Amino acid sequence: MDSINKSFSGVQVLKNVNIELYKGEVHALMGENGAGKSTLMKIMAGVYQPDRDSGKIVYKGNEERWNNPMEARNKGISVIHQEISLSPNLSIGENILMGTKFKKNKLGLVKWNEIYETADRVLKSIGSSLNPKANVSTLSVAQQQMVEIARALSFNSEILIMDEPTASLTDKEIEKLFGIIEELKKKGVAIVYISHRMDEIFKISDRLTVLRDGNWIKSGPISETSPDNLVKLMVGRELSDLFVKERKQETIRPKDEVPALELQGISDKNLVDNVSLKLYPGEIVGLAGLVGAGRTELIRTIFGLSKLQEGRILLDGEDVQINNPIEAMKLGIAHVPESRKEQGLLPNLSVKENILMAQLPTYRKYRLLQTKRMDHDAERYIKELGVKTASKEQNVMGLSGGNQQKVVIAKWLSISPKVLLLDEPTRGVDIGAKTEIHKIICKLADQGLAVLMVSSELPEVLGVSDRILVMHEGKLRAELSREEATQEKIMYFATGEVK
Amino acid sequence: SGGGSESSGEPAEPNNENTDEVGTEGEQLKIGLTVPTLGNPFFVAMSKGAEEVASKYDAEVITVSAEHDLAKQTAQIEDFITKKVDLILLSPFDSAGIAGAVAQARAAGIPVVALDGFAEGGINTVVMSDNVQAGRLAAEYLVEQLDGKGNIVIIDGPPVSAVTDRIKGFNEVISEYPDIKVIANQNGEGNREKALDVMESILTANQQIDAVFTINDEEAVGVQIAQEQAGRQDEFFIVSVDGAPSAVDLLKAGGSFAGTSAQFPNTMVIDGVALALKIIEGEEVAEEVLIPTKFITQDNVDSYEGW
Amino acid sequence: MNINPQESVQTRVSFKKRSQQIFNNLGMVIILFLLIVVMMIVAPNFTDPSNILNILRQSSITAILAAGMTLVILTGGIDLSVGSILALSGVISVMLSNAGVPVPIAMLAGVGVGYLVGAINGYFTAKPKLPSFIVTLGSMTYVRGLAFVITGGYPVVLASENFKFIGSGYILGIPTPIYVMTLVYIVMFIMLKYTMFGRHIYSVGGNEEASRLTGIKVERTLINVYSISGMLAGVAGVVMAGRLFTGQPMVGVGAELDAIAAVILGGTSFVGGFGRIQGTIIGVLIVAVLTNGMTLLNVDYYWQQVVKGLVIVIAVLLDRLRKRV
Amino acid sequence: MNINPQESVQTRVSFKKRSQQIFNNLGMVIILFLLIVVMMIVAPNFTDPSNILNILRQSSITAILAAGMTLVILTGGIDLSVGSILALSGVISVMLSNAGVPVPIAMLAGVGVGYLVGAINGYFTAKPKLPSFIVTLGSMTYVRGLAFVITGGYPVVLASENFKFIGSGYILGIPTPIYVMTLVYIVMFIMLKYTMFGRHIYSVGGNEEASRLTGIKVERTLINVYSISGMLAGVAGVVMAGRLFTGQPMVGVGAELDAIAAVILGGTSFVGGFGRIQGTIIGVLIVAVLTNGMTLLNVDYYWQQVVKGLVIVIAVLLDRLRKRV
Ligand SMILES: Nc1ncnc2c1ncn2[C@@H]1O[C@H](COP(=O)(O)OP(=O)(O)OP(=O)(O)O)[C@@H](O)[C@H]1O
Ligand SMILES: Nc1ncnc2c1ncn2[C@@H]1O[C@H](COP(=O)(O)OP(=O)(O)OP(=O)(O)O)[C@@H](O)[C@H]1O
Ligand SMILES: [Mg+2]
Ligand SMILES: [Mg+2]
Repeated sequence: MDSINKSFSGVQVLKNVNIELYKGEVHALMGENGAGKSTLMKIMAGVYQPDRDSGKIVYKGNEERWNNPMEARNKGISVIHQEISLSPNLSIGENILMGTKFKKNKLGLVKWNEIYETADRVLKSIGSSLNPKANVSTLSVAQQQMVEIARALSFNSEILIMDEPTASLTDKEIEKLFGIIEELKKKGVAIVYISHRMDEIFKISDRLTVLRDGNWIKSGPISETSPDNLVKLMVGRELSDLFVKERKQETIRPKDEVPALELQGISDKNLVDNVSLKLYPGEIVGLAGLVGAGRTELIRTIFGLSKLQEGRILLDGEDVQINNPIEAMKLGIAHVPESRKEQGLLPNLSVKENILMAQLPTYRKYRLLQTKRMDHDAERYIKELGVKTASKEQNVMGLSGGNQQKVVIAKWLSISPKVLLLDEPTRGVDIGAKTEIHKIICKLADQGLAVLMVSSELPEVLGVSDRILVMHEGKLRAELSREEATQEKIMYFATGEVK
Repeated sequence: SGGGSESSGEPAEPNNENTDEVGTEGEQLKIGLTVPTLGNPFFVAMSKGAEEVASKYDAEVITVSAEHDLAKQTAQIEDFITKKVDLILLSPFDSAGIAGAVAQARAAGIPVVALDGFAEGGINTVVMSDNVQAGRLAAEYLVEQLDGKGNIVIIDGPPVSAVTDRIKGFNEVISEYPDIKVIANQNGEGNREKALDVMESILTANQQIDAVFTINDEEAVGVQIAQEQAGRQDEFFIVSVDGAPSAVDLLKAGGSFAGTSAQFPNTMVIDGVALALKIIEGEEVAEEVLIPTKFITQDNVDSYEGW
Repeated sequence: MNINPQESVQTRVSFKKRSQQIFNNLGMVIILFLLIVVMMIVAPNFTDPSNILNILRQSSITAILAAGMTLVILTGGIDLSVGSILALSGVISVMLSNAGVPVPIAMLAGVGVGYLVGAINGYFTAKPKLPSFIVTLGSMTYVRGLAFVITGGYPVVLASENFKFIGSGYILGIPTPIYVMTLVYIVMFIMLKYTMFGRHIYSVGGNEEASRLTGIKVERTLINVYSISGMLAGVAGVVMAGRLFTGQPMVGVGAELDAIAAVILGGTSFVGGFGRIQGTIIGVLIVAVLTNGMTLLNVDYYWQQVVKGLVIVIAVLLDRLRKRV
Repeated sequence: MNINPQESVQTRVSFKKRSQQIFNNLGMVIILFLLIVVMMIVAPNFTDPSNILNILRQSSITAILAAGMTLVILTGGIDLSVGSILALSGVISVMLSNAGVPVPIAMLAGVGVGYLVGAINGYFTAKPKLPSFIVTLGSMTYVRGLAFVITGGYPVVLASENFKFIGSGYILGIPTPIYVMTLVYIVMFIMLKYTMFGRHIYSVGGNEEASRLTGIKVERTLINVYSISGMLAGVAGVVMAGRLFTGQPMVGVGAELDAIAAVILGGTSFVGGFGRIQGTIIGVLIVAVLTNGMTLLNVDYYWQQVVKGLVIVIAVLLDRLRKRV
């Protein structure tokens, strides 16, 4: 692809971007949130057309143009899109084959058996045991991601685009995915790989292209660069403090210190099974585990979203009953949920209102809202957390992922919590914003906040936590101190290979 | 959908003071009555008439409303057939449209008497107001009051035969007077609400109006409200058709509402049943019984019984 | 070793909302069944074969409209224009037939008019992405206006006896409209379940963006769906004309609401993507049995309205509660 | 130094669909303006002060209903019952007033009935999460049934002159309903913009799940919204009774569609969460000016329907196209 331009409603998001793909390579496409990676890939896949008179796509030596995803696919280009793009009401099998011509019988009617058989074969080949007849709406995000991957692999493509395929996968599945990528490479498939996880990039890719602000910055072999260098290219400046936790370690606590949050043998009706833990003020505890280990479920139970079946929750040493988020908030618990888009953001409202929505009652005077005070406070939070926004009145959906996440965090800080529950706080967030969020978390802990952080990204867990807990199938399997924790150890406990 | 509109007539010069305990011996007489809408006092009055019949003959009367829906009325007749009623009284919402259902009922051996409007499909007889005459009466009064010249407004209604007949009769008379000019012709959908809105606009567009004809009394009331609010109550008078309770009140109050061609819904039912009983007993009856309307003015309203 | 240990667990938060909108059919079948049992006990002559046929014939118009409406609601839209299309199609086919056009062609023309209006609805919904509610509210208004304009407001009496057959005839003792209705439902069932187009409807309704990405022609699917809804409204209009021996400009007012109620009672969700055509016919029958039974019981007409309104809410409520347990 | 260079770009792909559903008001203001200019030129006496007051007075009922409808649609729901509530409230307040209850109390009772029906709608929509369409379709039916039951089908003639004032009176030469309408819009504007409840409506409409997690009482918000819609329908019913001098069980049929059309013309989106009350009044006025102008021009009633239907679609279309550029 050569000097591609693309604008949306007058705003140019790609400016003369070039990318070259060779057979059998894994090509990493790098850039911050909003750099234009997905847009470029959507052009390659026929979802969008480049702006008129701009650039050209040369495929196998010929200049080509495709007008819709179908045409691109027929030419051998398949995509795993960043946003999960499944139809929730259809079966897994149908989703995998959707968009292809279904096999038909003599009457022109769809042959369901063949669909399910084909889908089953594809699923098996990527090591998934999902039932192709099951409905997609019954799947977890991770499982849906696997279905997306299966769909992309369901026909023999020559170019495979993977737009953040691992955002909601944990290491175990990622390993499997990398295995598949290796096999495809051998078959000569060209793969475009987009991810915000540095370690993955250096593990699997051969070459890379960096975009910044819609501009092409650099292409070249991965071997000629280093993580620090790459970040610099992406961000356009030196970013010295990657993943470095500048906090003093406080592993030894006074015997009589009261935990901010204590769980005593709590279970819920689904998954969480007899979990006990203590969380002290000023401490960041990481909670690791595989997809579906029950971490989200545990956090939801604490926040009153999932019913407590057994056990006790203590805050500052006192027994509390939490039946819903409102009660949890009153007790000083904040919760940054797993899915920013579906559970965190109030899409049509401004940044200001997103930040202050949980705290509106305190801004009331004679039943009306005091807009001056709201403006003032919103600006304070925007500044404190370094939210990059045109103004506090900007619609929150116009922000990049990382800044959206900061807004969600700000919303919870506005209630001045004692305990902060974070569920995947940096999923899909680029490296620069991720670092800033980590800094914010650490700063808050320094100010005495107790933080419980779920993350599927091990470097993050290792980099930020004071202590690390590992869950497997609803049970707490291990507690590791910052010093003793390694990726291997965590995976060992997380996979349940322990008695 | 328009509200009231359809209507009908006056005592079929009651020939039926009588009816010695007719009905089917032994078993109670079952009568099905379907009307276009029970949202119109006219049909409510008709259903009241049916109740009178019920007590008179010790009959059971089932009253249903078609809500201005032909399909619904057809279904209702089918249900009557299933219920094995002895007689169907049908105030048709649409004379042609109901034919299929009427034919079915006749095939099942049930006499069908149409009320307030003709119906195809082989009804035994129809008892209705003479709507053409009603329109004519109103027109004649209007012409007389205007001395054969002036600007008039017509407020039309839903396109059902009762309404179109009134307009027809009205136009028949008016067309003979070239000096009477129809300066606006709008649709009030047969109800007060819409007639009021429409009249407000007509008042704005026309500086000199001498008289207004509306197809029913509800519309007339709407027109009068608009007129009074515009402060033009002395400018023109209103005539309509129906003889509804609201019209009686207005006539008694003595404003710009000048007169209405009154119909007689409950008599219509009573006559209809009487005719049907004759049919059941094998007597011949007239194909059509037209009940003339009576023009009620402020002068003679006190002698009018009302619905 | 299973890399997807959570396979057995069922729902995710994000889909909770969605699945709460699903009603499966079983609950409504039970409600219909109970209603029938009650009516058999209390309503005189309810079980007469002729009454059963009546109920079915009376349902046929709403059922045909509701079949098309099911497709539209499956895509997450709504079609308010069906009642007006019914009127216009009836009027046009009757006028053509009266003008000497052969009956089948006159009927096809009526159906074609419905198809055309539907296609226009679909075009505006799919291409400039106007909300279907407003597009079909607009066509509901202008289509009925047209029906009035071309008839001058008067009903047009149907002359042809052959034409009447479609609405009032019998084949083997069973009224023709019942055959039409049955045919429509069989075709729709097969189409939804066994054709690409049918599956695309579910896909588009479930996730429009995703469908586009997988190469489904979303616009074309939508246009076809609205066209079919319009076409079926045309079919209903022709049957209605044959049943009523007339082309009526004011027939079918409010029919769209009956059809929508049937679809929703039948378990199709407004969210789009969830529902089955079998459910719709159950929904149609619930309302039809209730209305027929109450008339047989001579329930006061006004109270019938009250009961009907309450039954709609209670039926949906019971179905929801049943699913909670 | 900017680490998020794309900040200036406004929308994200995933919200394309959503934002396409937003209509801002400006486009409709222009359309209203054009319409007024055309009418000034062609329609006799259009600019008479008395005609302007007429248009406003005629709009007031729809406008009051549409204000409540705006809130409901902002939460992503719909309220079909407002026309029936209008009838029931009118009937009840007139009957009470005729029975000797002091006028203000009779009026309050009418409004209260509306509030109650609205609260029931809200309860079923919020708690067992039934689709608002079906809940309010049900109440649309049973509420009108009740209005018929309590009046026996007869309109109830209003006796009290004081009562008539609310619908037919003048204050400083301006009809009372215009004051009522203005008051409703001012209150709604302030409520939506400057109260917590108002902001919660937007929040719940935009993302129910996220709102719940933010500690917003979603159920209570929804119940309040439907209650307000019902209450305003009650206000409209009382004004209508005062305007028509009668409590009519059959008044307001189809009024819900007029109100919905106005809301959507005014730019509030069915998706929920987008829209403004100012837009709604523009939507109401577009339809009112059009109808008034055509009546002044003595356009045939049936053609008025055709034109009105087309204008609705075209207005929304133009607005959409304008935004494309
Ligand atoms: N359909 C669209 N309409 C308007 N703007 C768009 C559209 N799609 C993308 N954009 C804008 O284009 C820019 C590039 O977006 P893109 O999704 O390609 O970024 P990305 O590099 O994939 O980011 P991320 O890492 O967050 O996935 C962003 O500023 C985005 O807001
Ligand atoms: N609200 C819910 N209703 C029903 N099932 C749920 C709900 N939330 C989570 N689950 C299920 O519980 C299981 C545990 O999921 P949970 O989200 O707690 O795991 P996790 O360790 O956080 O993994 P993930 O990375 O997927 O978030 C999952 O299989 C999920 O399907
Ligand atoms: Mg992207
Ligand atoms: Mg999780």
